[in-house]
Amino acid sequence: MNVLEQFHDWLANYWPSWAAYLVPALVAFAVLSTFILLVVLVFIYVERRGVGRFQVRRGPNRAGPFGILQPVADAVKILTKEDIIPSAGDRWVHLLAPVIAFFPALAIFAVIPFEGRAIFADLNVGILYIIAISSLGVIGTFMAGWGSNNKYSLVSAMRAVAQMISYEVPLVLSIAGVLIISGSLSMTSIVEAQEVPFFLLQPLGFLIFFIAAAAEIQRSPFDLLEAESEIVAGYHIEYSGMKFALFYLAEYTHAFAISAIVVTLFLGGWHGVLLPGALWFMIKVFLVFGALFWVRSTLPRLRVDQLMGFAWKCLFPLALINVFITAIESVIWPEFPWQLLILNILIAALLIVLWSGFFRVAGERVSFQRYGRGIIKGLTVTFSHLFRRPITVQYPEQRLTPAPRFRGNMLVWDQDACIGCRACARACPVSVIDIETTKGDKGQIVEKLEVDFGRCLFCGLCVEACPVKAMFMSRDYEQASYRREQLVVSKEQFVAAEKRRSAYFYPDLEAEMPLQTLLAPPKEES
Amino acid sequence: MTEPLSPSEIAKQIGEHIPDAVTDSDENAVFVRSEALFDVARFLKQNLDLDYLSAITAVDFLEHFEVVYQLTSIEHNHSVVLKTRCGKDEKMPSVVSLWQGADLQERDIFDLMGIAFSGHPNLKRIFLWDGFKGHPLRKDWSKDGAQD
Amino acid sequence: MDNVGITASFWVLAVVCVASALAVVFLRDIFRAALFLVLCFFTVAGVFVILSADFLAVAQVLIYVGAIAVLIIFALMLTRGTQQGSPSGRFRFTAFLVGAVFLVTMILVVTGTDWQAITETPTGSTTSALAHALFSEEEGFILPFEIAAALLLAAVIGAIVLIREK
Amino acid sequence: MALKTEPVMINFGPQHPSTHGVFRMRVTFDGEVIVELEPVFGYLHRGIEKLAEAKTYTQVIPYTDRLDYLASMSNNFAYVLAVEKLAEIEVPERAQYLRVIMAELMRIASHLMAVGAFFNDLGAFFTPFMYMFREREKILDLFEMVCGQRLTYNYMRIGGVSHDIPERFLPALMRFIDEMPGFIEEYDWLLAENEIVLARTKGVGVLPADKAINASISGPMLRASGVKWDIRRADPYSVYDRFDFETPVGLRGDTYDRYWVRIQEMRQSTHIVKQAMQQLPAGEVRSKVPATLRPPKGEAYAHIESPRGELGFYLVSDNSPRPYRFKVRAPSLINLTVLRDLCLGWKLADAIAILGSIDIVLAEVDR
Repeated sequence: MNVLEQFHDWLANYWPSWAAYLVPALVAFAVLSTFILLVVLVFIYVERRGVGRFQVRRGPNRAGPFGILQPVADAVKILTKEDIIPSAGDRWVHLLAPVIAFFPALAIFAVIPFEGRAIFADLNVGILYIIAISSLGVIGTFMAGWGSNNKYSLVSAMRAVAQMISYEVPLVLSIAGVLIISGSLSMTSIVEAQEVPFFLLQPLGFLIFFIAAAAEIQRSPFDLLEAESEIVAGYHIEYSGMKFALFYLAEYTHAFAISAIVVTLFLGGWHGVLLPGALWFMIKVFLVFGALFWVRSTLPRLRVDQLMGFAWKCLFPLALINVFITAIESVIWPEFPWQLLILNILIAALLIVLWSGFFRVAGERVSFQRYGRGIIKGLTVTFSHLFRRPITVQYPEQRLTPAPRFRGNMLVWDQDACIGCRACARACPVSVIDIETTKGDKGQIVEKLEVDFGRCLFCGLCVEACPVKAMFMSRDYEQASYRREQLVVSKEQFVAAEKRRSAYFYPDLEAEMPLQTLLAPPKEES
Repeated sequence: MTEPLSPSEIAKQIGEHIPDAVTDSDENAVFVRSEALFDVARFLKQNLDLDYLSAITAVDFLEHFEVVYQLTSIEHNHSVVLKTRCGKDEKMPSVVSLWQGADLQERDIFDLMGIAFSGHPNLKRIFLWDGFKGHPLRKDWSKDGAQD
Repeated sequence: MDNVGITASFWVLAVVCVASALAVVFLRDIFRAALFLVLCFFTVAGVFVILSADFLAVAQVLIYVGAIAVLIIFALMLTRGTQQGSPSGRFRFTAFLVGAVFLVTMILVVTGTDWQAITETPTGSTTSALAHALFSEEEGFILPFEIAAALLLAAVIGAIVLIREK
Repeated sequence: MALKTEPVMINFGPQHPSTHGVFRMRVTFDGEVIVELEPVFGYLHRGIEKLAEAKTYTQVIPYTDRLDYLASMSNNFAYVLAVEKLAEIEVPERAQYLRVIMAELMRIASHLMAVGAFFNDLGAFFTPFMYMFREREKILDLFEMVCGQRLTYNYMRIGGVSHDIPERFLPALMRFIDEMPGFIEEYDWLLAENEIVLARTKGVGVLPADKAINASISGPMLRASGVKWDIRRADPYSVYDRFDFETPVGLRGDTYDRYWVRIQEMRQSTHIVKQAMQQLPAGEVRSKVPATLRPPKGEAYAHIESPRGELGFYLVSDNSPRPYRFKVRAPSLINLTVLRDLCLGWKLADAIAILGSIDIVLAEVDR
């Protein structure tokens, strides 16, 4: 009896029965979807920060403390974007696609038990329901790919279908083992059956499920649908604004859903010591999600034929064998004692070794004979970067000192030293120095000096050409203007400007200048 | 060190096989007639193992073009520079069938210098667009009227 | 659940189902037609839910929507001129004839059968009942099931062998 | 049984995340298999060869920065070598060594960029790219210290280099050279044995040695095909004959070998820089060259091993202060000769990987 049913029973005392059904359902739906969207926002934030750390960056840290408002800022940005509908596309298909992609992801949560009684609907066919619903999302992807009238999105849609159909098979088969042990399709009873988390009793099933699930939600290395380097953004290439936001949300809602399913099926759901069950559940969900983006930030993408080959030639037979072994075990030891986990882990290891030994992904060229050792090596490298200091510079709060010789954004002109010889103008390769002189008492007097810094190359040849040390590079590096004309600097501005000379071509000036910030300073200094 | 083969020596060798091909030779290069270029190039490739075409350059000398072929042998590490003169409206034989590496270089020259290569499989403008008038690397080209 | 809710849902589902089925037949744009087919399958699943046949409903979605409809759409993507539909009307008469014969047969069957309507509402899960009906040792269909399973497995393995890289 | 399918033409670029600039490939697919590919150039054509004819010999140096902007130092180097050959100018020893140090650092920086971008093309989520950018940043710091810029260095001058190095340069360089092999090791851990990388790159886009030579391929791409041809060894310029280094060659000439050769070349470059630092003599860095250089009538071709291949400059002088003809032998462009042949029959994703492994810089391709 879950919370929802209690609410209904209580309401039924006062209200007509249809209302007593409808109202709690609506309330629960509202609460659940709000919660899910909040978690999804947190997911987006966590992933961006996490991937940032894997890549020695800081990740978003500007909006709000530690950047936690970044998803909100993103949302605001996305929602104010222009809504574009491709004129040659199929308008209605195009418009409906994001909705159809998003709702199945949301609907999965109806049967996810966050805690013993916190479940929207404890269906008897819970896991089947999940499989059925999650296969609907592909129709949205598909409609998007088709309705956008774009070749990239069409390629993506084709890939989507192929991928979904292929990975659904090992996905379902890998669950079968769990179902044999727990003897139920209901999510709550599956969790309750897990005195030992099933990933220990079903190590092979867990691995297959995890991989196939990553493929189902198009996570790297299976993100062929939106492969940026190949088909740019794939099926959602033509989407903007709210419609794009829905796809984006659908992606992360799916990720959340899949993490929750992994936790429910294999990691013991809400079971845990000390902390409340729901909290345990969420902790586990975040760990699974963390693993997903850890893999994402490490691995490159498979090719489409390798992807299909992997599903059909590797995951599928292994999943079949797993079902077979589990069935035999259930006949011999109907109670499934925990000691079985040793046997099962051994069997899993043996099968993986055997399979990678004679199974080849790319014909005879590459064999997976290393049992994924290279992938694990890669994962350790990215993991070790979690603990390194990010190298991002927090401009503008943190400013680097440029080198003393830095060729900055302006020239520094010394009017007193200048003899008006025009050597700088002659040396300039792009002729941006405009100088006019008249004859004075001692040499030439500069009447006009104009430099167009919009065209300047900052090559420093004018400084080198100056015979009297009247021209220097500047050390500033910020220059921006809304109008090109403002980048033309006149004689008066040169005279008035702050003289921040660079030591370029005059190394004797270097001594008094601050040291350049180096990412890797010489050993004696550090 | 890549050893530049003596142009006069090469000129003599070419002369023995393909008479009248060589017009001149100086300390750097062998000059050949443009009509005989292809035969000379094939001869050099086959007999001196000049299997690597480093670069093709065209220079506009106002009254004629000079096309320069830098040939190298990877096996023996020696090189020969072949020069040809061709008139303003003359066509050059393409060497793509000997060295595939000439493909884009000859298109480059065709586009910017306006020397046509007969026998090139895909001779069309490479950098500039199809309607562009003139060939900018020619000395008599001016940007007025270049836009269509 | 009370009858008002069920009846209302039934009528909504039924109307949508028939309408989408008609759309499948009459739409020229076969991609949209395929999408309406999905909708049609889906409403049928809804009807199963109303009848408390939860397993059947889920199976309907899983197999018809998740697999068959997706395969149909996939096939459509490989076809030319999807938006115009098939312009050829060579089989128009034959199609009409086959359709008419089928319709008449269906009507005869439906009206001619003596339907035994179940009066009481089924309670509890249908899953175990179904399992029992299928796999129980006395009156189940274990042998046919096993044969089907073996056949499918053989088909899969055969397919893999066929596409194996040399 | 062959299905009758309709080929689809897709334009990759000029704006596309993995065409490395404004390059365009007109690709015809049959399903996901490439049946025709036509490269389209020219979106970044600035006519530098023509522009240079109106500049003095010194003024051209900043323009060479803008050819292969990921290897500006190498461009400077090749150009000044050509001018020095033309005008017969002697270069002081110290400047020669500085040039070599800069060119080799540039090679490391450029290869880091090439490999990082290549893995992005393979679909890695920017991680290798970021790691390699980190090391590249250190090299750019060093360049900034020497010449005041991080991208367009304009460091080399006819007859030497513009500046001597500052005091802090050698210790900072020392630290970098000490650390770099460790980082390369880390890249290998991350990538070299990754099964997905192997599956995606091994045997893909094989370029046989004879074809590579015939198509004038140069640089790491040629060496990946198993041809031991490195201009630093075959035709040593500057002081390269004084260093001890190896020329890594690939076995099969596939995409993986091209990646592997670049990684090995980074190792060799650190060796060269180390030796150059030890041998670095004291003295002048710039010989006396007249302000307005008028080389004698004639022509000169100088080529170097740039990170992308044989970078050559062909200069013709008519004894005026400006080059009569300025021609760039652009390795990026010529390496693209075989792009079509490499990609045909492979899938869409492979074409992207092959293009990434060729490592082009559009500013040099289009000039």
